Amino acid sequence: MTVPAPYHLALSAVLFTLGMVGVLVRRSALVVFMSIEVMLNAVNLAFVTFARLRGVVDGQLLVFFVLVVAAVEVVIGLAIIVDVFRAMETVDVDDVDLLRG
Amino acid sequence: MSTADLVLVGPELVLTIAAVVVLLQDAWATGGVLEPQTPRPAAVWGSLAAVGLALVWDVGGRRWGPAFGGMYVRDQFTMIADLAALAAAGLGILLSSAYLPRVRLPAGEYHALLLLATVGAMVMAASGSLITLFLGLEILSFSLYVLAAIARRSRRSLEAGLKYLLLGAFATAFFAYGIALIFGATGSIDLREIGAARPSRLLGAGIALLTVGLAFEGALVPFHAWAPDVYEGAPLPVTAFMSVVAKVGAFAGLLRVFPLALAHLAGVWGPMLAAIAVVTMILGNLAALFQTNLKRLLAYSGIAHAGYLMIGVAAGGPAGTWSVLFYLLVYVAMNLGAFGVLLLLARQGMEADRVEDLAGLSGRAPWAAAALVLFLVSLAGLPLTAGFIAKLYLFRAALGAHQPVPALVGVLTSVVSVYYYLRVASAALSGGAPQAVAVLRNRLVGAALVLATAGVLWLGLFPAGFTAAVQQAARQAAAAVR
Amino acid sequence: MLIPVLAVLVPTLPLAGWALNGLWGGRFTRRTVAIVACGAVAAAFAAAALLLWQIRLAPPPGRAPAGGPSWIVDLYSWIGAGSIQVPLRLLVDPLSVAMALVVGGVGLLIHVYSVGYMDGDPGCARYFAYLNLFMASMFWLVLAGNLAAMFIGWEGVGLCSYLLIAFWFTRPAAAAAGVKAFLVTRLGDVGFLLGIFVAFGVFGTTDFGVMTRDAGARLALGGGAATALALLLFAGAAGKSAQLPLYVWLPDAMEGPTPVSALIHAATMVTAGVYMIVRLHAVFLRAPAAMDLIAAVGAVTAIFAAAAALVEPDLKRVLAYSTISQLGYMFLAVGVGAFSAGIFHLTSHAFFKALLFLAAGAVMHALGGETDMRRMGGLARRLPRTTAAFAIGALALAGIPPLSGFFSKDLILSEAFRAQAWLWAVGVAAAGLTAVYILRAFALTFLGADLRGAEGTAHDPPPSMAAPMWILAGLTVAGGGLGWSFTHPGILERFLLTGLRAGAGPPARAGGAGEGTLVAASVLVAVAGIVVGWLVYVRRSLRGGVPALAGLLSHRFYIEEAYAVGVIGPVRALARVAAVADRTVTDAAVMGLARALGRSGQALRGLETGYLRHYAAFVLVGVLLILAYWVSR
Amino acid sequence: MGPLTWLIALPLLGAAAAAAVGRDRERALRMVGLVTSVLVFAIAALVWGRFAPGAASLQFEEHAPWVPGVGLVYHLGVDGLSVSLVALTALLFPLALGAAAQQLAGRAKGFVITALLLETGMLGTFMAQDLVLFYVFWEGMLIPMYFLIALWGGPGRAPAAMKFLLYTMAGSALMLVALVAVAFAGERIAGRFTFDLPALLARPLGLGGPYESVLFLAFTAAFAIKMPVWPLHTWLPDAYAEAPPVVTMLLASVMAKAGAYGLLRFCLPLFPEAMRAFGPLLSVLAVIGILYGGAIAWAQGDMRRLLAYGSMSHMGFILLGIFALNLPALQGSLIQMINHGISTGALFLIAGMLIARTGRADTDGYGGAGAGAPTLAAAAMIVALSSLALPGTNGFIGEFLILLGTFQARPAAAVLAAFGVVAAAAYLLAFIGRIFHGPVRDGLASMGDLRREELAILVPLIAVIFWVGLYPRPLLARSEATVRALLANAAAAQTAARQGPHVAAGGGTSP
Repeated sequence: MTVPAPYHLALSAVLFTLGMVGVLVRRSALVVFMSIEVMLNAVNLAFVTFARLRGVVDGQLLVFFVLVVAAVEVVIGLAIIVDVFRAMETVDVDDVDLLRG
Repeated sequence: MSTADLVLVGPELVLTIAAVVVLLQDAWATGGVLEPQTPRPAAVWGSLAAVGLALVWDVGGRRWGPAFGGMYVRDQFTMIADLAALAAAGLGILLSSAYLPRVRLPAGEYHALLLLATVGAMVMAASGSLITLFLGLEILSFSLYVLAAIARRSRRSLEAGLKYLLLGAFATAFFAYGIALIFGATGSIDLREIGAARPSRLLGAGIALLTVGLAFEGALVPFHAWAPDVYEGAPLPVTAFMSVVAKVGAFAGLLRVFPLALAHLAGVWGPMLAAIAVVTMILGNLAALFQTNLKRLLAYSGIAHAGYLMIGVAAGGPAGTWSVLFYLLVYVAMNLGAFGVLLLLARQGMEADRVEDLAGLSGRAPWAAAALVLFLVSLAGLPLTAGFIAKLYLFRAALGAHQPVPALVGVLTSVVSVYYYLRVASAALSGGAPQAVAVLRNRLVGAALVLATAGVLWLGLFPAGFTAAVQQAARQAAAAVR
Repeated sequence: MLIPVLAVLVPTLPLAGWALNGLWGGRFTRRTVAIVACGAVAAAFAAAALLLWQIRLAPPPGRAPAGGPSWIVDLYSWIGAGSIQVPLRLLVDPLSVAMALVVGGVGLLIHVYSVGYMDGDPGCARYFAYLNLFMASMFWLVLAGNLAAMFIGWEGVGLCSYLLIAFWFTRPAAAAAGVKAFLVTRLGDVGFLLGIFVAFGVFGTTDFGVMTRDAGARLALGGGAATALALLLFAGAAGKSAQLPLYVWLPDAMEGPTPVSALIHAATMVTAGVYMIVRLHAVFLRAPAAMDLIAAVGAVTAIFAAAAALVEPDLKRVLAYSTISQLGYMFLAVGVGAFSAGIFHLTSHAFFKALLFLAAGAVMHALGGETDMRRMGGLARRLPRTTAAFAIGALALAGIPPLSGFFSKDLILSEAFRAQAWLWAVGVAAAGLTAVYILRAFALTFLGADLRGAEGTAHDPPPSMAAPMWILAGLTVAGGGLGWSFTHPGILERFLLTGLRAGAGPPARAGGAGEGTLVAASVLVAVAGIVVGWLVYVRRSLRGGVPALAGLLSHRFYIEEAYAVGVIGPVRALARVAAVADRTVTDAAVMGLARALGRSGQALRGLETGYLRHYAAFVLVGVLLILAYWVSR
Repeated sequence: MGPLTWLIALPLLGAAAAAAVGRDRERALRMVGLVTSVLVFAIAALVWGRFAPGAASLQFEEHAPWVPGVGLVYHLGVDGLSVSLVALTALLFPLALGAAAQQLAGRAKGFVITALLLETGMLGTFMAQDLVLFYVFWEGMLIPMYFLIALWGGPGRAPAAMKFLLYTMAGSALMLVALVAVAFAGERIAGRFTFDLPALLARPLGLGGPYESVLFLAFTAAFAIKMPVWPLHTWLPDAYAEAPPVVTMLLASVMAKAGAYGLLRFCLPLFPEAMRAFGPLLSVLAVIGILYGGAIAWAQGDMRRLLAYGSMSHMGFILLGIFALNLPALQGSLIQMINHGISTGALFLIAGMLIARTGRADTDGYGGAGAGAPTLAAAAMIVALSSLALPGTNGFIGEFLILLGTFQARPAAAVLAAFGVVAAAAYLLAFIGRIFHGPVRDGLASMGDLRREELAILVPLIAVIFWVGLYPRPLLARSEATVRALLANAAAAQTAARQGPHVAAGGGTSP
């Protein structure tokens, strides 16, 4: 049984929105980071769905790019977060507010 | 992939290879010490050589055409944008040569990332499809994330890196979603095909989200909030380089998308981008008025300049396109020049980034002070400098596109900007020099300043040649997508 | 042809004297300064005399402005802009030559007098430089061939008046009086300037010849243009000649050295207004209403100033009010169309008033600068010759025959009677007052007890000062001959020619009998005045009077106070208010805008909280806005 | 390279030469400044002397493409409007540099360089015939001026300099947009996008209506602030009072003229209709400025502020003359620009000499200075007389023609403005009186009279005062043909605009 495309898209939108909300409400840098990953995966879902809808493979191809990008992001992101933790002994984004104005 | 394709992406290729080589050589030479105290001439000269080679390849090569099935486009537009990006890289390398060993930043990583960021901006400028744009954007921003946080022992630097990373990634997600929606609406990610597609609501939504990612990188309001914090927190040479290279990439991308690919929708995006330009100019200039930290001041100034650049994008058409291209190179020269003078100063071994640190500079280093004044005057858009000509082109484009409002706001906010630029300039020209601040002598930094000065003066007094080049580039690029 | 050369020499010789003494006077000896200054004026006077000889001799080339013979000397084109052309042009005709002679003659005498008077003053060179500059300006004024060129001299004499009143500039009163004189006359000069503009509008030029020739054609009799032109020019004349209500500067002008008062503020400059009206009589005759006003102003000024002189305690200021009063007579004369009578009185007044001033100067010289008559008295014994000179001048002023003042004043009164009886009545009353106040001055100064007692070493002035006085006394005595006649035009009038009456019709002379009655009446009044004065001030047998009137008089009808309250006060207050408002309103509006921008900048900085989540929220807001925009299109 | 390019280039070369001289060699630096400016004056005098008076068109033209792609032209030229202003500017700079050598001790290097840059800007402003080139010089002179005030000024220099800069720039900012709009209008008419003024004027722009008014106001705002016109003048007292007197002299003598010049050079030919329509309004502002400035000057206690407001009052006459739009008034305004430059400049120089002697600028601190310094007092007197328009001095020629022309066009305005002449006498004699007259203050008796080098600065100005006052023909003749042509073209354009259909004014309106 195939789920109709609009449902996939709706799911993608919901996932994206969830990630978005996560970025806004969570305090831990790690969780914020994960929320962004959720958003990127929502993008992937959208790509795949549209590729199916359009019958073009480009969409699936794009997913790989996004995946790679997400992976790189994780690598860099975690490294920075670790450094931040080492320097400030916290990963709470609300505590990282030396710079302002 | 053919040899022809490789020849066309040659400049990017050179830089990428150089980045890897520099990284490895440095690691090998230092034995992995992350905080070296000695200069690393190999990294510096290697990177410079790579930039030079890329420049020669780019400008001297004069090979145009699409590569990789149209995903990559090398044309005169690319060449001009590359010129700006490479200028940013070259000046950035020269300017940082004194700073890096002084505050013990890892030279290999620094130079490798700097070269990669340049590649990112160049790829964005050369994108024939949204995926190339996406890739370029990510290459650019990842490098910058790391560069911002490269001073690992500085909490400010780390904070800058973290904020930049999280917000950047957040914006990237929108950008990617935008690509997905456009793909959904048109079935293609090729910019030419998107341009030919029938407008739809879905396409509109996709374009809207696409705008977000680019506007974030360009620090346009309301996606600008990262910029002041990151600029302030990042090490000074990084800030300097970042402030220009991100703009080159972002605005090259914006030009590729809006005036070039989506020319027929100008009636829709024109007013929107104009509105962004207006609020960006206003916010950037007003918030900069009372800044006492020079990096932060220049950050807001950078936001303001993003607003000016956006005037050209919003105006669209060849005139808008070429005036933005012109402005980008000018901006590279004058902004890096201003930062370069700051890099000559050190307060107790640290960055001298307060306005009062500049006091009495004219007495200690008259040429540097004069150069600083020139750059600030140019940033303020006052005549006899390139900044004026560049702004004139932008305002002319706006009026030509029947958009008087951005032009008016542009000139009026330029007047506001004079306040903070010349406040800094008079600080440098008067008063007694503070004891704690030392003025460094460095040949490479000096060379960078001379180059930037020459650029600002040359483009201000004799802009005809470069103007013709950017006009030609804009016409060619516009014709190619039509 | 000598006339152009002479005409140019007349003003340029004193100008050269000014340049010499002004630039190098500091290095000259006192003697050289005096020789240069007096020599320049003497030469100019000689040139003017030669000019007289020449124009009697030479055949007239034209009959331009005054209907009489005239010579035009064009120097060069001064101001030119399209149709507006102002040549620097001299006009030599009997009127200008007569004036030049009066100016040069009295000027020369006073220069000579000054040598003695200013002996010992460290600013001697400056004094003579100013005096020569004045002579040059005054000569230029009377010789100028058009209104605009005349304005150079007109303002030039005003400048010199300012400079000489404020000659002792470290004295605050002198400095203030100089400024006052300049400003008040300049107020009148605004009228003069506007008059020039109207003249350009009407005639396309201000050339006297053209204006006189075309007045009938271009100006409707009693028309608006004619009246405006006449009134505007009269405003200038009233300022320069100290007529109501612009007289206020002249009494204060007595702060200057006394020879200056004699030359500028009695004999020459203050009569420039009269001269100008006579010069342009053809224009004024086209505006009967303005003429009536001029005559009325003259008459009222004559009696008003005479009354003011009655209670003035300062000798020089008495003479100043007297001058104002006598100038009033001259305006009365020109106002009723008796132009040559005006010039006649101008001339005789120049003689006797200069004489009075020089005599007063001799008194001051003797008393170390004292001018307050309440501290004088009995000087007749110690300064017998000065007393005699003053007495001659006083009698002339009072209008006692056969002195010159009698003839000229009488001519004016008889002309006034013919025009309007009330003008005559006022004039006669003023003549009576004149006799009273000048007797009062004479009595307080020269008669009575010697208030200075034994301290006085006062003596008559040295010859260099005495000689000019005697020459002037002689002129005062003989000057009546210039215009004396019952039935014929006098010498002066014949010289000036009937052209002065061009447009007014032939001179209508009254019959001998009526004329005789009038003369008798005015002589009677003068004698009565002297008698009353004698009784009041010498015999002190008449006392009392009206205190309220005395108060009113001693405050000159509160005109100065009215100026202070009505003009100077408000202007000063307005200027202060404007100065404050410029900062607190006009500037504050601009600075307020700047501050508002600054505040909004600070507010925008407040958005940059440092919290990542806020930044993300901005991004989200931006996303929603842009999405909403695109989706709604 | 023609003489006009040399006029621009020489100060730049001089500045470069000064930059190469060591900072502590003050004498050498001053010599560089003086020699350069004297050479510039020699060239300017040559241009002035060889200028053919009868011709209306530009002379000594230099024409070269600058940025062909956007219609920018390097086009220099002088005509009747500008030739005398160029000479005036070139005359004042050697005097200013000479006075600066006596009044500003130390930091000569920066001063000489900045002043020479300023000279380039000022001379260029009067010679540029391309809208953008004009704007380049117009704004270009602001920056050196800003630094001259901000670095060499009095205690309140920083805010005063910034206020001056921002105020004047705010005005010119709108002009920048407007001049681009004008170029677009020209493109619609002629089919070619250019900023070259003569090319734009080759045929009527056909603006008309509200669009012309808007553009006119944008240009006029810039010029009015620079002059300054009431009520846009409030930068002036601060800037004039805080700047060193030598710089104030340049501000008042040259920079203020640039505003008036701009009205004649650009507004009159480009927007003749609006010039006429806004004439009454601007004449009212001019009259207010004359009387208001005069009144405030009278009430000032600081001599520089007194002269500043007085200068503003005098600029009101020039504005009045410009908007009378007839030959005598325009000629008067042009010659008055020169006169005002000479007289006000000399007044500020004298103020500077006084301040250099006593260190005080409030007039109450003076009194009786004429006793100790008779030559200075005499010089001040002559200059003041020229400023209060005494006939025989230069000031009279200008104000006479202005008032005469205005009287023909707007009698009421002329009558009111004529009282400004009295106001001028009031505050100038107050200035003279408070400083040179009255009881001699302590210390002022030994103040010291004019030195030889100070005399050398004042004598040329005084010579000009009398020369122009007595024989203004050379000046008037040089401008008459140009002014005549300007008025004729404006009238022709106006009739054309009235008769022909209005060309749609598109550029500058939102889609």
